Amino acid sequence: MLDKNGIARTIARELRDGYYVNLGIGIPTLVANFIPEGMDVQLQSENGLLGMGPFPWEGEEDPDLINAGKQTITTLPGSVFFDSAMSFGMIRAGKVDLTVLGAMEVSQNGDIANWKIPGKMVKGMGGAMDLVASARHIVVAMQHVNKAGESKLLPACTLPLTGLACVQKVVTELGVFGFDPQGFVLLERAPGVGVEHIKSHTLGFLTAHGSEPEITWP
Amino acid sequence: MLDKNGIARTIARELRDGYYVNLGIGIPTLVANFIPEGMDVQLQSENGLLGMGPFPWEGEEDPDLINAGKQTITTLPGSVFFDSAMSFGMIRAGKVDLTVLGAMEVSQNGDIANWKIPGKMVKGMGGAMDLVASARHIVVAMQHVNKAGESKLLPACTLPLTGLACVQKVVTELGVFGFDPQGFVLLERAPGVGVEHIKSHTLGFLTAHGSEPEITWP
Amino acid sequence: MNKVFTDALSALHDLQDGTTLMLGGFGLCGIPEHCISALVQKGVRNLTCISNNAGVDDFGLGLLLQNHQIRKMIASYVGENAEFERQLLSGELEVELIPQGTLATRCLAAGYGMPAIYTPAGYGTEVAEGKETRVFGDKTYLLETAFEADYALVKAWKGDRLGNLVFRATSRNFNPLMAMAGKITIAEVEELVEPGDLDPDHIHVPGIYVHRIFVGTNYEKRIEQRTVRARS
Amino acid sequence: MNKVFTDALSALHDLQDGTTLMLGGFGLCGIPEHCISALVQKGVRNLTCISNNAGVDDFGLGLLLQNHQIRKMIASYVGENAEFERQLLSGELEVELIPQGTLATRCLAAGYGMPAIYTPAGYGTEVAEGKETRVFGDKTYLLETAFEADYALVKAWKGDRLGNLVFRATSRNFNPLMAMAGKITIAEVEELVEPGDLDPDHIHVPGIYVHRIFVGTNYEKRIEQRTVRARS
Repeated sequence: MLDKNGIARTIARELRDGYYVNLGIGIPTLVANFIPEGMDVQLQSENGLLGMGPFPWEGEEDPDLINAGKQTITTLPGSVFFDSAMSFGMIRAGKVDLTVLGAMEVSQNGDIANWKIPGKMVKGMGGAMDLVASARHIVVAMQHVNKAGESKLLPACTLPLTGLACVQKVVTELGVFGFDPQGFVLLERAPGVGVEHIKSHTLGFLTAHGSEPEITWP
Repeated sequence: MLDKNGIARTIARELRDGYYVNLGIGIPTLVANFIPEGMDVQLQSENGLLGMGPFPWEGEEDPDLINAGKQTITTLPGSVFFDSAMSFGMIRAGKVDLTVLGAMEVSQNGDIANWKIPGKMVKGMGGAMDLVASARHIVVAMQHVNKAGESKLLPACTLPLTGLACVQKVVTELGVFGFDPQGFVLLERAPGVGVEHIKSHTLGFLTAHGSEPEITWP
Repeated sequence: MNKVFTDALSALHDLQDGTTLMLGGFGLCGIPEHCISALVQKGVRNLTCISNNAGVDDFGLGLLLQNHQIRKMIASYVGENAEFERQLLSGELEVELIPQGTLATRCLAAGYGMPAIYTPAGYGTEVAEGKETRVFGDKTYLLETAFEADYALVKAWKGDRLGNLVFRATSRNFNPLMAMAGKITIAEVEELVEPGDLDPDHIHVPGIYVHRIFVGTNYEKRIEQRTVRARS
Repeated sequence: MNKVFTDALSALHDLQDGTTLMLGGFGLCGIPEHCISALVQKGVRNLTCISNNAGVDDFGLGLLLQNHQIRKMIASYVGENAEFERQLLSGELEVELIPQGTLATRCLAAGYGMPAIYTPAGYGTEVAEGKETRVFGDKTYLLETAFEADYALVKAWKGDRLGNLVFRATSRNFNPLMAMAGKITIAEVEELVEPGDLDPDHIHVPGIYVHRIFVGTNYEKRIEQRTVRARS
C-alpha cells in the first residue's frame, strides 16, 4: 500500500528533464517534493506563473504572489508571470507536458469526474476542465476507493464529468494503472499488494495478470 | 481647391480630445501636423505603437522604432509598445476612434477599394482590410479624380474591394462628402469650388444643393 | 483627456442598478478593493458579476453578497463562502459556473474584438449543454462567445494618467483581460505615475483600453491561505 | 534542460526542405537576421514562409528569394522587391496575401490553442472567397484557421537560457506571436542573460514556448525608410 507520499513519488517517475508540469491541489502538489536532484522541471500555476518556487519563509509572504490553490508561494530565477488568457493559452496549445490532478472517479475509457457531486454545494471546476481537455499527458492521483469503500475506478463515471477519455494513467495506493481499448490495465502493484486485492477493489474492467511488478523508485 | 495640406487640415477638424487615431500613409499622415494645440490625440501605428511621436533628429534614428510606413519615428511620454495581435485586437474591438486612409475608389454606399489594381503588381493589403472592417469612424483622404481625370467617387467600385460600406466621410480637393441612403452627400465645398464643378467630377450619385458652405478651419 | 478620478465613488458615479460588471482578481489576489467598497457604499443592486471567484464572507465580492447586491455570478470557482451558498440554495442568487480558461478567453475575445472563440474545455460535460460544438482536426471544441460587460473594474500596481497599466506578480491574473474587455474600464492603482514613467516596452494594458483611473490607498490585500516554510 | 545553441546553423540543424516557417519582423524591423543567413547557408528549398513582409532585394527574406529557396509566401504586404515580383509573375513563387491583423491573429490562435478565430477583416472582398462566414450581432465575420508551422524563427532583444524573451520597441511586432505559434521555436537574441536577470513581470514570451535560443552578433538592423527632422 502506498501512502500519499508514495503515490506522489510514484508519479514523480513520469517527470523528465525540461518538463513543464501543472500540479493540482492535494496529493499532486506533493509530486514537487520528489523532483529528482539535477532535473530541471518547471511548475506552471494556472493563475499566471511559470517556475513556481517553495512556500515563503515565515514573514516573507507576498499577498500578490499566490498559486492556483491560493497559497502564498515564491518565485525562482527564471520565473515568469502572465495573465490568465496566456496561462490557459499555453495549456490549450499543449505546451504543458504533464498534468497531475485528483479525481473523484475515473472510468475505464479515461473519463474523469472531479468537480461536482449532485446534491452537494458546487464550488466550480476552476481550471480543471481546461487542463484535462488540453494537457498532453494527464495522470490522476487518487485513493482507490471512496469513503464508503466503493471503487473510484469505474466502468463509467456516475458523477458529472470533467473531461472525456483524457486520463493516461492513474496512481492509487494500490498501484499504477494504464488504459487499453478494453479498460484499465494494471501496470505495477503497490509494494505488498496482491493482484486479487486490486481486482476486488476495482469495479471497472481491469486487465491484470498477477505478474505485474511491484512499484520501485529510482 | 484644397492642396494636400488643406485636405489634411480639413480632416483634422474631426479630431476630439482624447481620441485614438490611426493615420494611413500619404495625405492621412499630414493630419498629425494639424492636431489643435492643447488637444490630446494619441496616434496608433498598427505595427505596435500607441503614442507615436515625430521623426527623430538626424543621427538619432533607431532601427527598432518604426511606424507602419516603415519610417523611423520616436515615442512620446506615455507611449506603449505591443505586439501585432494586440494592435489589431484594439482595432477590431473598436478602441480606435478615427481612422484616416487613402483610397483608389469609394462607392456611393461607402465601399472602399485601395489595395489592388488588376494587371499591376499587387503589394498586399497590409492592415487596411482590418482597419476598414473594424474602425468606428473611417475618413478617406484622396484626390477626387484619378490620373486619367476619372471620378474616384463612383456608383460602385470597379477595383477589388478593401471593405464594404464602411467609409463615413470623404475629403478631396473639391470638398467634404458624407453618405445618405441615396449616395454621396456634399457637406462642404472647397474654397472657390462651385457645386457644378463638383457634380461634373463625381460619377456616383451626389446630393448637392449649391447651398453647402465653403470649408473653414478653426 | 483626463482619465484621473479622485476616488472610487467618483469613478463609479454613473454605475447603475442592473449593470453587468467584470471584476479582476484570483481569489483575493489583485481584486479591486476600492471599487468593491464603492459598490457597497452606492448600494447598486441586481448586479451581474463576472469574476473568477466570489470572495470570502467578509471580503471581496462577499461584501456585495452580504448586501444582496448581486443577482447573478459568472465564475469558475466560488470557494468557501457560506453566504454565497445560502443565497444560491434559496434561489436569491443565480450562478453560472464556467471553466477558468473559458472565462479568461471570453474576456480576451471581447478585448480583441473577436465575437466568439473555440475551446475544448468542457466538451462532453454539462458545461457543453446547449452549446454549439465543432470538430477541428481530431478534436471537438465548444463555441464560446465574447463577454459583454458594461464596466470592468480592475486593480493594477501602477498606472499613468493616460490609463497605461502595469501589474505585479500573480495579481495580474484576469485584470488585464478584463481591462481590455470592459465597455467602460475603471482601474484602481497603488501608484499613479506620470506619462513616461512606465517603460513603454513593459506596459501590460495600453491606456486605449482604460477609461478611468484612480489611486487606492491602504490596500488590505488579505491572504487567503498563508502557507510558509518555518525558519529553522 | 539546455535550450542554448552556439549559433544559427546549429540551432537550425534539423530544418529540412519543404518546411513551413514563420519568421518574425515587420519590414526589416526585428527580423531574425542570423536565422535567415543560416537558411541561405544551408540551402534548404521549397520553403513555405509565413512572414508579414518579404524583405528587400538584398536583405531579409529577399536573400532567400534570390536563392530560389521559397516556394510559397504567406504575407500581408510584399512591398518593394523586384526579384519577388519576377518570381511571382513567372509562376516560380506562390503568394497568399492576407490581412495583417488576420496574420497576427492566426499566429495568436496557434499559440493559444484555438483552432480558428473570427475576424471581420476581408469580408466582402476577394480575401473572403471560399471562406466560411458567420454573423454575430450585426456584423459578418470570416472564419480563419490557426497557422501550423514546423518552425518559428524569431528575434528578441534579450533572452535567458530557459527561453524567456524580451523585445524592444516596435521590433516586437509579430515576434512574440510567432514564438508562441511554432512547433519548434528558435529565438535569436542580442543578449543572453541568466535566469533571474529578466524581471518576471516583464517577460513577453515565457520560455515554455521557446525550444532553442542563441546569441546573434553584429546585427545589421537595416533601416528601410530613414526619416528624420533636420537639426536647425
